[in-house]
Amino acid sequence: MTSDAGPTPDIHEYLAQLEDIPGTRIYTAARARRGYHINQFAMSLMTEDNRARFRADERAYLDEWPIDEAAKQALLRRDYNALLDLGGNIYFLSKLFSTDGISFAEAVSTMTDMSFPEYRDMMLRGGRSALGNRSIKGGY
Amino acid sequence: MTSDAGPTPDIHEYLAQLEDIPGTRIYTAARARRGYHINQFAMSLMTEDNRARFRADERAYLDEWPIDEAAKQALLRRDYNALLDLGGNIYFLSKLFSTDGISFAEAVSTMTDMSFPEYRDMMLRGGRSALGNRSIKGGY
Amino acid sequence: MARITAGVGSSHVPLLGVAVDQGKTEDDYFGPIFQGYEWTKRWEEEQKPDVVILVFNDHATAFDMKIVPTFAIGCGERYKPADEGWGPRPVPDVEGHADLAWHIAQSLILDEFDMTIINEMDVDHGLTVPMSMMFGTPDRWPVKVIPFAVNVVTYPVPTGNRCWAIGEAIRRAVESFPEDLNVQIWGTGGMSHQLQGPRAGLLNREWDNQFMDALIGDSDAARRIPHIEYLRETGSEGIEMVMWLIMRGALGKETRCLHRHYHIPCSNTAIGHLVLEPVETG
Amino acid sequence: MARITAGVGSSHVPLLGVAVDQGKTEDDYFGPIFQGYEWTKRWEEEQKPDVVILVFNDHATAFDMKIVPTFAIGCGERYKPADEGWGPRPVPDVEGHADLAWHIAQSLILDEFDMTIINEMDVDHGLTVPMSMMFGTPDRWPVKVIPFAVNVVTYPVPTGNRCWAIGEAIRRAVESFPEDLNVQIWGTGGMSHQLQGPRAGLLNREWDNQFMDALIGDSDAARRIPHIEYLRETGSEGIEMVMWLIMRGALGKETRCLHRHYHIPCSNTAIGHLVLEPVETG
Ligand SMILES: [Fe+3]
Ligand SMILES: [Fe+3]
Repeated sequence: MTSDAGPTPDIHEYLAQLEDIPGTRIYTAARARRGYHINQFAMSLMTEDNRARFRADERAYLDEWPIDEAAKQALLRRDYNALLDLGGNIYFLSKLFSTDGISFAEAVSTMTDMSFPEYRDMMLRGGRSALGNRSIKGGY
Repeated sequence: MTSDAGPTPDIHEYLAQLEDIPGTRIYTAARARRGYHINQFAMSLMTEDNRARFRADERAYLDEWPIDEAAKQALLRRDYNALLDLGGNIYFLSKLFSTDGISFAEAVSTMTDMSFPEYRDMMLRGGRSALGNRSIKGGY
Repeated sequence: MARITAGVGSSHVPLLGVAVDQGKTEDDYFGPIFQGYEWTKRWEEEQKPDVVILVFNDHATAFDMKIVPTFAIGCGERYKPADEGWGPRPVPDVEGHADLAWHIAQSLILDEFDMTIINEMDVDHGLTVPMSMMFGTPDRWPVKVIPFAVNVVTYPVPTGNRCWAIGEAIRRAVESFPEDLNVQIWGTGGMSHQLQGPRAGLLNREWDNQFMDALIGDSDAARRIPHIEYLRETGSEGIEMVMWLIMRGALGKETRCLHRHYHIPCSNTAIGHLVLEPVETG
Repeated sequence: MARITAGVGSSHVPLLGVAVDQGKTEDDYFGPIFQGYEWTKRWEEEQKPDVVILVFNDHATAFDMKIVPTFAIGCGERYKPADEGWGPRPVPDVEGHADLAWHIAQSLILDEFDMTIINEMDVDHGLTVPMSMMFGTPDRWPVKVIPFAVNVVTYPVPTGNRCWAIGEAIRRAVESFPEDLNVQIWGTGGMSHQLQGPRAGLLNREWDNQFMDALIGDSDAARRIPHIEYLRETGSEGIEMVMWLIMRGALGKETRCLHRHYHIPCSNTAIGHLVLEPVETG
């Protein structure tokens, strides 16, 4: 651990660092703003009434929200990587995969290049290594 | 101004000072807890629907809230000093006197020993002096 | 680079909003108050700020007792005037500046201020009355606004020192925003008033003016005024003046006074109004 | 006088709640995890704390994007388990300790932490899973709980240094509460995990264990670990470990380790668990 890191970087440097992690979308202001209604939609699935209405007609339910068509399609497809790019946050989106009745691990596996059984096996073997996964620029 | 006051007092001393002001109820945690539902009731009067329901039957509206009988009576009587003692806060209670259509100054005057015209005259003459009104213990 | 070019202190008494909304600003009662803002209205027309960081307190409007943030910054696109019990004021919606607001929010958190970020809220007289005093009655407000809400209702409210310090941090944050923006910061509320109890109606012309004096020049003594002094000297709601310290802190080491006005009374309250600019020091 | 007698660090993976609620805690997958908590369950039975200050994060449950507080303290009387998308967990309501919570809230604000006070909220797995791990499945929880919610979702989250500092301030606040109470503080979340994107599934046994090492003894180096290091080394959700720093900060200059356990994996996550007590230094 770099236990004596210098002073806190300024906000521009701080935000730039957050974009330097491979395969990762940190939930910054820029993403929070872009994905605002995606996330608020997902939160609405925290009551059984809303989940039932959503399950009965997903498209009609989505049409009640000011979400653009690309995001609606990504939601209908359960394309979580696309949703991350559109500003979705995984804790918000978890209300959607809980509504689908799938586990956190299975939902998460769909964002990797593995099948769920392959992903589960990787986790049982100790998970993905940080090696080579820390920095895009640094390649370490 | 005591511009070089010492360090911040501890919380016990701080709270004790707040009780040392004549004719004043500072909205501390103790009051906020006691008056919780009085204040939440008052907030509910921020929609015309609720104001109309309240005006139509004040007692029935109050009975929807977990407020004790003494506080309900004080609300029905518009006894704002009693309500302050019960943990009401003036900004919350202002929703009640706005519902009644009376001005802030008139509502405030009812807590003093003056009539509204007397209170208004005092304000035009420069308001109540701080002299003798600063400290109960100190009498200054 | 964005920069804070001026600070304004002003009371935000709801009755002033009523006077504007009912066209009474020139009558015997309100005339002397609004005349004190005439200079500032002209000055704002010349200054044409792009953004105002408007420090105010919510008066049990957007926040009820379920949640009480000490410092909350509005990062939304738009805010509607609230219904405070007699219907919303007939004033334009307030347009936010989400880019700068989020930049300030992010910078303040990195700078170890424990901000609450707000994306949706209605704004009450604490915010809309100063807008009316500075800009009159346009169809659309001529500036974007970053609402900065301070808890001054439930005790303890933030210390004077903390308010001053967050003002200093706001200045640093604004100066690190790349876009060229003319930003003002307004501290609202006060001056002396007490709206409750047998002591209601307390006013203190002398103390209020000492407080305004203390915000001009290079002294930072005002950040150390304890809460109990505001309460004893200026009434229970005089504590709102801690919000002026955020404005003062954001102006840097030294200030110059451009305009000053004081009048007693408006409803229950002493009206004070101060326009400051930062003095650039070495 | 109230005193903080111990600190507990623990992951709060939702799947552990599912295992408890479905009686799977002894199967091949979960057995090794729950065995690591057996020592702590017995120890908690002996210790009988009166109150737990439970530092956790809300996972888009009580707070949506309308309002995002950095530090929020629950001052209410009672909290219900939340419906996170599959109905509320079948666990008891959580009883608050409003007297101590308000005392801490008031003290922290005077101490210049910009708290958000919460009186009503539902609590999610971040809070209820650690309760199940330490106390099993009683009809009623054997302690009162002060929920202390930290934003670790929307960036920037509070710095490690700020987390440690608010821990220190919590300790001062607890020690100035006159009633004789045995208070524990728990830091929850982590350890390494990433729940999103192509890099999902990252775990880092070595770094996690270095982090646990760093909380034992008298070094305060961990308060200076930058956010980017958590993210690079432990996955995007590994940032939750900053909440353990609040626990550690509240234990004073030096700690002793009473129990330690680490297991990989549970669902997407590395499970770490640490029981510390303060070492009284002259
Ligand atoms: Fe005000
Ligand atoms: Fe978590």
